[in-house]
Amino acid sequence: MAELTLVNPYPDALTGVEMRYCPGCTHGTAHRLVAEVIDELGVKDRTVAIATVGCSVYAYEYFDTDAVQASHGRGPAVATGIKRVHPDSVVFTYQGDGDLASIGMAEVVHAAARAENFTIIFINNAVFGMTQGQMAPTTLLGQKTTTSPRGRTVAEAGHPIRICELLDTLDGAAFLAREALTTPARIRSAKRSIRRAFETQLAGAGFSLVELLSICPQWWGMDVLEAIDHVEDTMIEYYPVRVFRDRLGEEEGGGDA
Amino acid sequence: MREELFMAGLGGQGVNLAGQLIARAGMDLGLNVSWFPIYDPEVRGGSSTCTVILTDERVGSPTSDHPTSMILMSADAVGRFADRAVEGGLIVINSSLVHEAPACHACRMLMVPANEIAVEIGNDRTVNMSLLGAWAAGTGIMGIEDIAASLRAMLPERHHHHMPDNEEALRRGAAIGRSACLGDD
Amino acid sequence: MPKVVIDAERCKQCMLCVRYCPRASLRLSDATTSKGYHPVEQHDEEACTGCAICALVCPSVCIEVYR
Amino acid sequence: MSEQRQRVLITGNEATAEGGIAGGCRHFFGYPITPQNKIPEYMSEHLPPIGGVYLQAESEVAAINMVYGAAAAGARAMTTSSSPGISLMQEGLSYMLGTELPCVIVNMVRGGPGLGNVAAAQSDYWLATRGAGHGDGRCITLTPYSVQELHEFTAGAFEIADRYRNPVCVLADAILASMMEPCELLPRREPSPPERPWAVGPHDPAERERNIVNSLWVDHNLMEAVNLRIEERYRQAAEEITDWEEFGSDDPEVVLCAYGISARICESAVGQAAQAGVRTRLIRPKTVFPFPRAPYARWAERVERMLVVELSMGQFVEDVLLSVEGRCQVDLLGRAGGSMPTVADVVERVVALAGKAGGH
Repeated sequence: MAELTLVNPYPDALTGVEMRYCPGCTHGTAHRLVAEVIDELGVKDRTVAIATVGCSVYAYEYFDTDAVQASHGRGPAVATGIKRVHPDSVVFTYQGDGDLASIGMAEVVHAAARAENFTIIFINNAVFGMTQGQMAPTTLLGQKTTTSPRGRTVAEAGHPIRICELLDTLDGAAFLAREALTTPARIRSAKRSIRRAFETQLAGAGFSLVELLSICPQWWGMDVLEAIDHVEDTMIEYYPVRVFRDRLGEEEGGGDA
Repeated sequence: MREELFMAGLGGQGVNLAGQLIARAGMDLGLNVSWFPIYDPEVRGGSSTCTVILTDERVGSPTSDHPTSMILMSADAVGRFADRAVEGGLIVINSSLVHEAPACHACRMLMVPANEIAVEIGNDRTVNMSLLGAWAAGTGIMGIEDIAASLRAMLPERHHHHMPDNEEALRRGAAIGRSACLGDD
Repeated sequence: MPKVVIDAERCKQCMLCVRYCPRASLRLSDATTSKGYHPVEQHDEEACTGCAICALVCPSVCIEVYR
Repeated sequence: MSEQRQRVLITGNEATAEGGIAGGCRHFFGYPITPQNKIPEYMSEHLPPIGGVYLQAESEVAAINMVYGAAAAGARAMTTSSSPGISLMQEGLSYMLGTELPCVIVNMVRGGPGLGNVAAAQSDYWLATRGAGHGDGRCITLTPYSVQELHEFTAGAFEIADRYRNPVCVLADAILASMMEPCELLPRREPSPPERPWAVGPHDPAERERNIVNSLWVDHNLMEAVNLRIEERYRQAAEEITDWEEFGSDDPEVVLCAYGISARICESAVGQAAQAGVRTRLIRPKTVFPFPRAPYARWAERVERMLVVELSMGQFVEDVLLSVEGRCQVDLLGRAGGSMPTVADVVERVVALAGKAGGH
């Protein structure tokens, strides 16, 4: 009988510390994908992770890289400072929808406009998780949260923000993609985009962001599998999953690999 | 020795540059100096002011409640500031724009037709220079060659062809300053 | 024969691996973890092809696949 | 033009910017606000040609966080602003205190509260010495009173920030920012900060463990330990860098207390009061956190009255009161909103106080 080999070794770029996320929370999946990409690209020793504020506030405990804890929304500004000091570092911020699309909207937009050469992993689960289920800028119309108890209405709270589409207007953005952490196929696709984003940074091509549609069973009031289906059936309709921009690919003269 | 020079005029008359020239010349003469623009909060709009302190002691306050000398380049400046001068102080006035000397009997007045002089020289940018020349002669703190030297130092190279006009304006102003001082004595 | 090793103590019973296993070889066990979850176990080792989809979808990063 | 100590006539803003460069700053992040715009302008002109980075942030909030990132990455980083912009930076400063990172910020204070005006004020004294956002930390705060000191203090601030791993605030005002004085320029120092074993960035894993720059300590014991460490550094700083200047009579009837631009006015008042027959002495702090308590305590034993002159309605006076501990009477001449007392105003108060003092 042939010797068995481990096909999915635990990522070197994760510390192994048990992640404090709710059952089924796709933060864990996102962390693993990012760590695998860091390993595959061999850049762990020059990577600086920017942890922000939200459920992933402890990201620096999970990623086995240098890390800086940023205040709410300011990850892209902190990343800018680091990158301007160490252009050869590999910097990524890990931000949720409250952090990035609400309080940190200015920082992300301007970082993209400046073509800052770092990567943003943007977790969009359409709700504020850590603060217990309040409405996010990406909360869908009709979605009930603890601060939209009758469901989000345009009259009260306006429209949900599509970050990729918004950033797609900026010339400084070099790679923009929206993926979903739901099915095996989509998770594989998400990893391809994350890798592409880091490759974009390594090529010095400019700003890269991968939006990952994620679940929050706790504050959506669903079990994990219902939440996965909710993304598939409802969320993707408003937030189409695709690569919006791949400047590296354009330069290589081909489409997305 | 402590000279507190206050200058006021219209935007574009070169008030601030003129003040910096005096400060620079003072520095080069080994004095302690300061130059400060717009200290009076009521100074707004098209007017500009600055205060230059020249002293052989500590400068202390860079502002002046009662200047020992003034260069007032517009009617508005005369109306607003002339009465602040210290008793026995010197007021240099641009008589091209100010037709009546202010009623400030305790001061020495130097009336300099700065705009006319500039027209005669054929260079509108020299208005502030004849006033500085008169001030230098009137106070005796520095010579016009000191002011010309600091102008040469502060003026970008590409404007150095204006130097002869400026030096001429300084001389004409100084001539007015000297004659008036002789008259006073 | 491929092998799936589940770190039961880290399993949070989210059921994603159970749902997506193409061979339906996984199920909840009767055991209870220190956090009170019933961890997933492989009940049909014969069916497993070692495709690692279970590990791909596992947010707790607690499944190892040997092949 | 290349001699070591060049003497030039420059504005306070330019002297500050050049001071930053002289102090080894090669990373500047800022956002325009009057009356300090000459600083970012100067940096944008002078930093890139010497391999430095000038970046105009989208806001003061972003600017201080860029400084935070650059400092975490080990650079000597700096930002400058004026009152409303400094308000916006409080959050970032608090994070830098919590992560024990060095940086230099300059506040050219203007009249307030609110949008205020662009005249000189000293009403950010509390913001500077008590502030730095939420939590139990403060900025080490330097108070230059001349263009020369703006230059030297800004340059020196980087050393202090490094030594105590704490943000250092250079607290000045709209007049010092815009006035010109002769300034002997320090040579531009190469950016060679001391070893920063805590900085993030590319590294050889054989040489160090990974670094985490973090201020989240859910365990209150760990959080308190950070505070105690910071507090110990403040105690050290109080011993090592507290600085002030005294000027005037050795046998004063009234002691004048002022810093920054107010001290300039008081310096003139010392002379004019003497002409009016009143002996005065000025105590002028060059650091206000740590605060020079000793000279105030010493003179409080020997005079009946002190007069505090500040461009605010009673902020600086509190530190004087804490220093004299009731041993003498402390009066306040405060002006606000960009207004300033004249030298004559100060002399008038001094003469009146001397009269009272003599009456006892």
